[in-house]
Amino acid sequence: MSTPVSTAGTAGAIGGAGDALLEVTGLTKHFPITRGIIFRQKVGAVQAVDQVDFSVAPGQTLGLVGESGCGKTTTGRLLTRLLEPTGGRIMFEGRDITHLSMGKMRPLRRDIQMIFQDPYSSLNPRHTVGGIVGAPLRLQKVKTEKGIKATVQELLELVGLNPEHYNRYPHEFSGGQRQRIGIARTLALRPKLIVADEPVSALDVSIQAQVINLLEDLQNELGLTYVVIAHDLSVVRHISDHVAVMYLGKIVELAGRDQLYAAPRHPYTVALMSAVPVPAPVRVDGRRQRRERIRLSGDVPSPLNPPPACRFHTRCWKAQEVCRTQEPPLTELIPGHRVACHFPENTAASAE
Amino acid sequence: MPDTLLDVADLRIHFPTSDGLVKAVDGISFSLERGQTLGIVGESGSGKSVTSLGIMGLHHGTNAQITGHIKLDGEELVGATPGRVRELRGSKMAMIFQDPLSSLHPYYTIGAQIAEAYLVHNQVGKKVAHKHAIDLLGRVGIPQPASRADDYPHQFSGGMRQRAMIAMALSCDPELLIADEPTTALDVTVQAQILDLIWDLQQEYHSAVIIITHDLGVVAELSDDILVMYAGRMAEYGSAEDTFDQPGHPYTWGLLASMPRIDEARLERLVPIKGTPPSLINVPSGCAFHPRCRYAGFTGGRSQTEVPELREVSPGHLAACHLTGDQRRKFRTELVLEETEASTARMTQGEA
Amino acid sequence: MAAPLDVAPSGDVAPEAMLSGISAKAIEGRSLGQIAWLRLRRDKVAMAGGAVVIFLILVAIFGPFLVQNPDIYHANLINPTLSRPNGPFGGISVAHPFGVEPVTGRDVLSRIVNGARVSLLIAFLATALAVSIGVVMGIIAGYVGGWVDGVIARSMDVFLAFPLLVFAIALVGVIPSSAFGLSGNSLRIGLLVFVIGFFAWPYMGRIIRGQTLSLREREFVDAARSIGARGPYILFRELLPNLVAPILVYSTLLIPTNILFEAALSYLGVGIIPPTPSWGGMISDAVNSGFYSIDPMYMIIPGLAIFITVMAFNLFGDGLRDALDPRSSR
Amino acid sequence: GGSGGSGGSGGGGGTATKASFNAGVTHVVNPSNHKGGTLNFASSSGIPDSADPGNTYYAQMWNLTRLYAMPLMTYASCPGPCGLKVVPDLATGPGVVSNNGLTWTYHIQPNVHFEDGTLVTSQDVKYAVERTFDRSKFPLGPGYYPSLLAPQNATCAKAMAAGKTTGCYPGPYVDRSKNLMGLNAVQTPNSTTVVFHLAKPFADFNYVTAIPQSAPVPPNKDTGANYQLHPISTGPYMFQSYQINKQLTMVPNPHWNPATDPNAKQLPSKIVLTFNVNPNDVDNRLLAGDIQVDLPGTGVQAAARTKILTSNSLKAQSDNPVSGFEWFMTLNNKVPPMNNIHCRMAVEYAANKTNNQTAYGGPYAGGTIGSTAAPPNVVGQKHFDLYEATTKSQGDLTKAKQQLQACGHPNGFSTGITYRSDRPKEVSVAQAMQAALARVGIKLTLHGFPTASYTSNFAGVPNYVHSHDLGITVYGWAPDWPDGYGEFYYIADGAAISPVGNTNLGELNDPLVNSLLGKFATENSATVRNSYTSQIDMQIMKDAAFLPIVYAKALLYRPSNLTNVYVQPFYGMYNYAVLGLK
Amino acid sequence: MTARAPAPHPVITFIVRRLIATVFLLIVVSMITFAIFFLLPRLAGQTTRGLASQYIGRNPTPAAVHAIEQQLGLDAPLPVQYGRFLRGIVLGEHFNAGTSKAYCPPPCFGYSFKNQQPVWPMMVSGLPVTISLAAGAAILWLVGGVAIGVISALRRGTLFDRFSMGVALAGVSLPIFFTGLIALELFSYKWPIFPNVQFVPFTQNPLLWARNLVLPWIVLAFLYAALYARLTRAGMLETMSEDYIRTARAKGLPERTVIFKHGLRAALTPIVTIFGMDIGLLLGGAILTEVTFSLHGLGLFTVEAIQNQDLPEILGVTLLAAFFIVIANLVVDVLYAVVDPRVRR
Ligand SMILES: Nc1ncnc2c1ncn2[C@@H]1O[C@H](COP(=O)(O)OP(=O)(O)OP(=O)(O)O)[C@@H](O)[C@H]1O
Ligand SMILES: Nc1ncnc2c1ncn2[C@@H]1O[C@H](COP(=O)(O)OP(=O)(O)OP(=O)(O)O)[C@@H](O)[C@H]1O
Ligand SMILES: [Mg+2]
Ligand SMILES: [Mg+2]
Repeated sequence: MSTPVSTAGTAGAIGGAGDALLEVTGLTKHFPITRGIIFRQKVGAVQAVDQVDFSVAPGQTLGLVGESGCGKTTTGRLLTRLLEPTGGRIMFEGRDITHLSMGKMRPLRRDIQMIFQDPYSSLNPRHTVGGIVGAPLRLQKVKTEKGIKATVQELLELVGLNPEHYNRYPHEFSGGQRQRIGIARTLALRPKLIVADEPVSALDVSIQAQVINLLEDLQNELGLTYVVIAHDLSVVRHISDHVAVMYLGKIVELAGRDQLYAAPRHPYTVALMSAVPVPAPVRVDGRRQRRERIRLSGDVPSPLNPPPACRFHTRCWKAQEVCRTQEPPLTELIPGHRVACHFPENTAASAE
Repeated sequence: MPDTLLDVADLRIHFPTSDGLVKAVDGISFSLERGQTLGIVGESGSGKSVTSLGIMGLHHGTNAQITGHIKLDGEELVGATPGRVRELRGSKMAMIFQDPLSSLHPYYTIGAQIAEAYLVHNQVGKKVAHKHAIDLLGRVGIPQPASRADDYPHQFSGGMRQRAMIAMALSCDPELLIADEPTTALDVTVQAQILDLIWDLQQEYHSAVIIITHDLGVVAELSDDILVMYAGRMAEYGSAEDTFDQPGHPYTWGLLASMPRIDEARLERLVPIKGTPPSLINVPSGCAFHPRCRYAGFTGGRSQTEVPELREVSPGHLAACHLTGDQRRKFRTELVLEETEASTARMTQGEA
Repeated sequence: MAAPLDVAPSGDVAPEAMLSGISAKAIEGRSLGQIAWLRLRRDKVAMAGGAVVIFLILVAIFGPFLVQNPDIYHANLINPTLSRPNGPFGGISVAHPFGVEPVTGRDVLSRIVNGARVSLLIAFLATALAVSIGVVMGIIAGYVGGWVDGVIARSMDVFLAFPLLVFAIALVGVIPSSAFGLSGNSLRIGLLVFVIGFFAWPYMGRIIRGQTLSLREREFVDAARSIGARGPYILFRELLPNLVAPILVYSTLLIPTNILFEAALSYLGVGIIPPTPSWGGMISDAVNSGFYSIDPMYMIIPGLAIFITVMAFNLFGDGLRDALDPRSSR
Repeated sequence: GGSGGSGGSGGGGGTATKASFNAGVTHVVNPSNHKGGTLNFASSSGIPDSADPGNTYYAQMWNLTRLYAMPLMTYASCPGPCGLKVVPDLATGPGVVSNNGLTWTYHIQPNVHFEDGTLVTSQDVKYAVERTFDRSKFPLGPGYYPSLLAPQNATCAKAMAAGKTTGCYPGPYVDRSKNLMGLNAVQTPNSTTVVFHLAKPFADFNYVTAIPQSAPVPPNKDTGANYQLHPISTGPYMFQSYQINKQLTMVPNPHWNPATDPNAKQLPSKIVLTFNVNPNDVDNRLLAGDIQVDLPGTGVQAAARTKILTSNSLKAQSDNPVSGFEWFMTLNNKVPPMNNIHCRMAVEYAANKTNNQTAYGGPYAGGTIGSTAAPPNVVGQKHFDLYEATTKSQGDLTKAKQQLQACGHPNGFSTGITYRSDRPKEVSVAQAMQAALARVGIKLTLHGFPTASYTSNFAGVPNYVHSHDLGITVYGWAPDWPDGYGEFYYIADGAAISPVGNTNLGELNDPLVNSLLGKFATENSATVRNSYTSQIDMQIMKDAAFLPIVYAKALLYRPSNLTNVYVQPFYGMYNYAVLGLK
Repeated sequence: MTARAPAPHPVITFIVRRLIATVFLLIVVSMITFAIFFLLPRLAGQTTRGLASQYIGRNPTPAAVHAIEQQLGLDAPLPVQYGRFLRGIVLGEHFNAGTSKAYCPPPCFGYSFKNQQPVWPMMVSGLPVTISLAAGAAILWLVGGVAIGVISALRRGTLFDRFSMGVALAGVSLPIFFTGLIALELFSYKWPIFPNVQFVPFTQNPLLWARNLVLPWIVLAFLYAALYARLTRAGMLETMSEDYIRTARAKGLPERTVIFKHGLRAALTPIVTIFGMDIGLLLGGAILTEVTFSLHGLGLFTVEAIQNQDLPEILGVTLLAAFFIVIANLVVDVLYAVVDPRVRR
């Protein structure tokens, strides 16, 4: 892959309006927490997503990784406007869709689609496969040349399902097949952008690869743009062109895939990568050995009151006073590699 | 074998149901020494949990039909009185479960639940048991164990709950510890913490550990030996190095090939195993894997008709496959080549 | 090989099908409803209950055409001084297989058959009313949430706080024999249906609200929204079909409750206007006239009718629940 | 049969007899003066209105109040026709009439004491009468005094003529002047004399003073609406405790003097009344001897009836008197097509009187099939049968059809029948009528109403009746006193028709009936008055305004340990004032 | 994430909030009740005159009707009447009893139209009966139902299970007045094992109290025990398949401990909720039972009130019942928060 990612500057400037299909600046979502005896008042907010910037060029895949609760799904749902952003801006094809009403958003839904994590809950068990995959066509009143049924059967074929399964119900399918049905539904409207929220994490290992390959093939065939959300760093590496690492509602590092995996800069990214178990036993003298890794202590803090300044400082082995007082901006250390850290790692490597 | 703690021979666990006999475990043999770790891997439904519950004697009261031998420290558990097995449970063998939230009783404090395990097997007072529980919580790395012991499970984070489960399992210094997917519900960083903890504790107590997972990375980190299960049967059994370096069963190959890996060069394309796992009621005839095996055609039809025996593919390394040694070497080499030189060429559906 | 777009062979088995133990061939092309029906069919007790229910419905619809006029007096079958039927067991005979009523000598069988019509009519209508209000309110509360949910949930609390029976007898008592453009039994039936249905809906509402709340979290709702579905589409096309199972189950369980309720109201003297028979009314007559202890059949026959009906509905409802709720099949 | 018509041996105390069926109708059973024991009453309801003698209108209560209240006059304590006579009670003799029938003077016994020992004076009697003027406090009792006594002043006189009460005496609680004694129509020249000044002559005034309302009330002990919880006794017993609708316990009144009250006895050492007992339970306890009297005196339920009538020994311990009630239906004179006499007569003929009787419980528990508007224990009643009620008791369909023809509805018509839905017998008779009239094509729709609002909101509201086409009304009546006026005024006089709470339910307004009733007030000759009674009765039946059902009878059971048991004919039940225990 | 409750006393805030909500709820309930009994009949054509004349004896004169109208305050506009009613409950009210003004202390539910006695004391005097009835039956059905439920769950599919579930279903399917009358007929009259079902205050004679109430208790409990047996059975079957039961077994706990300490403990929690609701709603059952057995409790009081169309009594008893229901729900919620540590709001 050669196209460099067009990362948005802090001010939201991008190379050119035509460059990015999707451009996100300062995207923020706070869920209010209310309490009260008679009248509920707001006592705080879950800062699920806080000041997130990124952009995705057409035909590219952006991977979004991070631990549970860091705001990945929320970001995805903001992008598809299933949630109303608290702040920031979402530009799609140069158009501001941040606060579009449901009605205005409706035609745009053809272009922005979402694949959901759980293949069991994302398909309505009471509808047939044909009904599910054809629903977008009916709802958007898309005129199809051959009629809805034929179109749907084509889609089924496209995702590798038997078109004769048109009248079957989701419960008759395995997890991988269901995920394919979900993908077929997503494709029905020929979207430009697909946000995939953990598309494979509910699947068995042996099935994961089938779905990943399918997504890749579809991208090549249909020129799709993906935002893929995952917590599995290896999957993200496999599928993405660019990767954004999130921690507690913020992007801490954003870079091209190879750059990031070769030389992660943010201590959190480093720790995250070293925590991934590798299917290759380490043996010394025939005795198994522990793999060397950076151990992070403790859990992710609550997004209800995240640590001030650098949100990672509570678990960071390099943390110093400045980390507790000053929030590190997401700066472009080297071209195409942005990090939000006062003391980034691997700086020597990048200097090569 | 000098210090064999657990010896399982030809274990079969069948469930008669109205739809037929579910052969959840169908002829499993392995042995485990003190201080050693056995990893059991396999897809969902391959019988991993049923095996572990069988060893723990937790099928008592269900309609499970258990045959074969389970010898713990020389004592036969199959057919032993429920009372005897109960005595051993918790004291000599203990178990950690996948989902720590649902595995902890929601209405009792963590401390009380740990103390309870200690109380039943030791003639001590409540106070002593409670102190012991606090000790254990400290040992598994819970900060401020004395106050956290009075918390309820829902007040713990996922990682802490799993630590509490481990503390509970360790309360009577068991000689055998079975961990059934101990980290599946956890984030990578927390998973790393827990794996470290299990490692450390094993060093400390010199106990035997069975770790069950479908994540090959996890077994690679911890195990001395690995048992690969498929459809209730053993597919492969050998030391960790052998299994990862020279896997002897096409199913293991498939698993390895279908995983995107972070420690190796990124593949352009993953190689999935086709199809879905089989039903345990209608296990495919012959080799249960044959419908999904790309090499089934090379066995002269035996794989459809004949259940493959476990054979040594190298000393101490067993695999249940009809392929000859030569075939196996040849196909394996081809596969590795295919993987590494994975073409970027478009794959079309016709190729299937 | 290594086909990414590998199609599972048609004989392939879905994992859930494995879990629920239904073989691949059996489920081919079957909806959840059909599967539930398969399960239900295996439940002999529930099927027996269902058969009785159907029989009762048939009796209620066609029975009155087959039996004699329930209002005809047979004074000749009554002992003039004691007013009780001649002969043992409430005057059971070939002509009157269930005997005759004391005082009037009316045929008990034909009154039971006609009573089935009234009792079932009220129970069904009241259930329909409760279910429709409950479903609409529950689904709206659960899906819309926010203050709408607050208002609906609070009003459910208010309704649940009413002592229903007290209320029903008092209310039926204060409404005259003709009001709101209705009179006689149509008014009375309307009133009973209204009172029972209108005050029972929150039970349904709560269940539906809870179910909707959990369904709302299911991703298919988001999926529908992400393809541009509007509120009504989601409510009625996405959520409602998934609520069919609880609605069906709780309706079948609400019907017997309502049958008993009607009986209780009749027992307390605010039921159907005579001479139209209803089961509760027949028991009430037996008790209030004091004849039940000298002519036990007078009370036992309608009592048994209620018992069998309620039991049948309950058995059928339980079976339906087991069949529709996959969790219970484990 | 067995109406208390004639043939009674007469005489004061009656004669003792062996226990046999109906022995208590004509004789005192188990006469005894044995003291002690607890006398248990039970009732399937509560006290129907009030225990306050000034606020009650029920026969059972008039009977019961004699245990703790002495009105000026009362009915003689004796079985048979003798019991229909009014005799002095607190008074020393019947009222003395003067001033052309406008002034009635009573002298009271000088040595009667309240339960607290204070002497009863004429002022206490006057006060009791004054209380009855406060209809908001005492709405349940009869309203004879306010309507019969001379108006308080000219304003009141004018107002009364217009059916209002402005300027009239408002009762002692509002008019607190003059030592609480503000009613000028009653005078107490001395402590033993009460003088009543009437607005018009009223020959039946002795009957009015026989209502418990004339029983003395000490003004300083009056607690208004709460007086019912403990009326100050002048009778042989006084209240010990009373929980409304639950239980009333009475104990002997130490200041009662048997010499001043020959109509009552003080035998049991305690009297307990339990209310709201399941009706069948009442009977079971009665038969088991756990209780001795069923307070309402309307007879046992079907189950016990069967037991009693099928066992000779039990039957010997029971009585089957006429209760004084008549159950009937009124046929409305105003609701078309029933305003046509032929239509009414068609109903008379078409009704199945046997089924109606069965609906009420048959010949024993229900009563004898009636053919006249007045029951036989009204003095002067004579038997006649205009509509073949007793001769063709199944109904005469041919004649009914002829009448329908005459009425202009040869194929029948439709109308409504009202009844009290909480009274099974009325529900039953309405259905019997529906079935019977259907035989000639008359379609009857059933309209049941709760007793509580029957006359106040429905059957007794002519407007309602007219607008809902309610042609037939099921009702029952017992006279306030046993003569034609007491029987007929409220149910048959055109003047008694009122817009709410109407009791002349058929809206009969026959000039002949009205004028005969008017003559009662001034006619002092008993024979003449008795002839009026039968004339009115005949005229009502000629008008086909009433469809008699039964002369009510009650099957009463008297446990063997009960002494001095006999049926007091005016109340139609055992005389509660004289009962004792073995 | 740890989900520790940030508020200091979540249970207390919760209770306060629920109490306030309860008061609101009761006001709304009283308003609706008032509207239904005072307004609805008027809409259906009843006049105040008609209403007033219900409370007069046989032959009301217009003057008497008017007097009653005034006395009962029926002539005032409905909102005024309602305000008076509310004020009476909170502050009490002075009533004209005749000779003097009677003070009806709060909670004053007004004076009975029928017998001019304050409603509240009459209701209170019925309480011991209804409470005795409810308490005895509740204990009976709770203990019996839960025990049968547990055994059935543990012996799932056995004869005992089938039989007891069959009986349970019968219990739910039989009208209470039917079973009550049959029980009375058989055990009180035919074979007088429990003769004289009659209320004797507990303080007076505990033995007689219990003996006399056995029959009503059993009849009332039969209806509910059935329900509870079924609920317990379902609950036990569900909890016994929970993961934490497996954990308990894995610890080597004796089966008894597993069943009772771990299984039943969790299975009982939802039963507590339903129990609370049922206790609150028991007036319904009490009406039928009390009518059947002639017990002078609130249930019979209610029926009397309705028969007499005594509006203050009806209003009072409706509100009292609503109060019980609401309070029972409140108690249940609080109990739930105490019993189940996960519930914190
Ligand atoms: N509707 C909501 N109301 C309140 N808080 C919410 C809501 N949705 C999400 N959150 C909170 O926002 C934070 C981010 O949630 P999100 O689902 O985006 O995380 P995630 O990265 O997708 O995690 P996971 O890997 O577990 O799916 C979490 O702390 C979550 O509890
Ligand atoms: N009590 C039982 N009755 C019938 N079948 C059972 C029973 N318990 C387990 N099975 C079946 O045995 C098979 C193996 O289940 P098991 O739980 O061992 O799988 P697993 O390998 O642990 O899978 P996972 O990775 O999903 O935990 C499954 O098909 C399951 O349905
Ligand atoms: Mg997520
Ligand atoms: Mg498992």
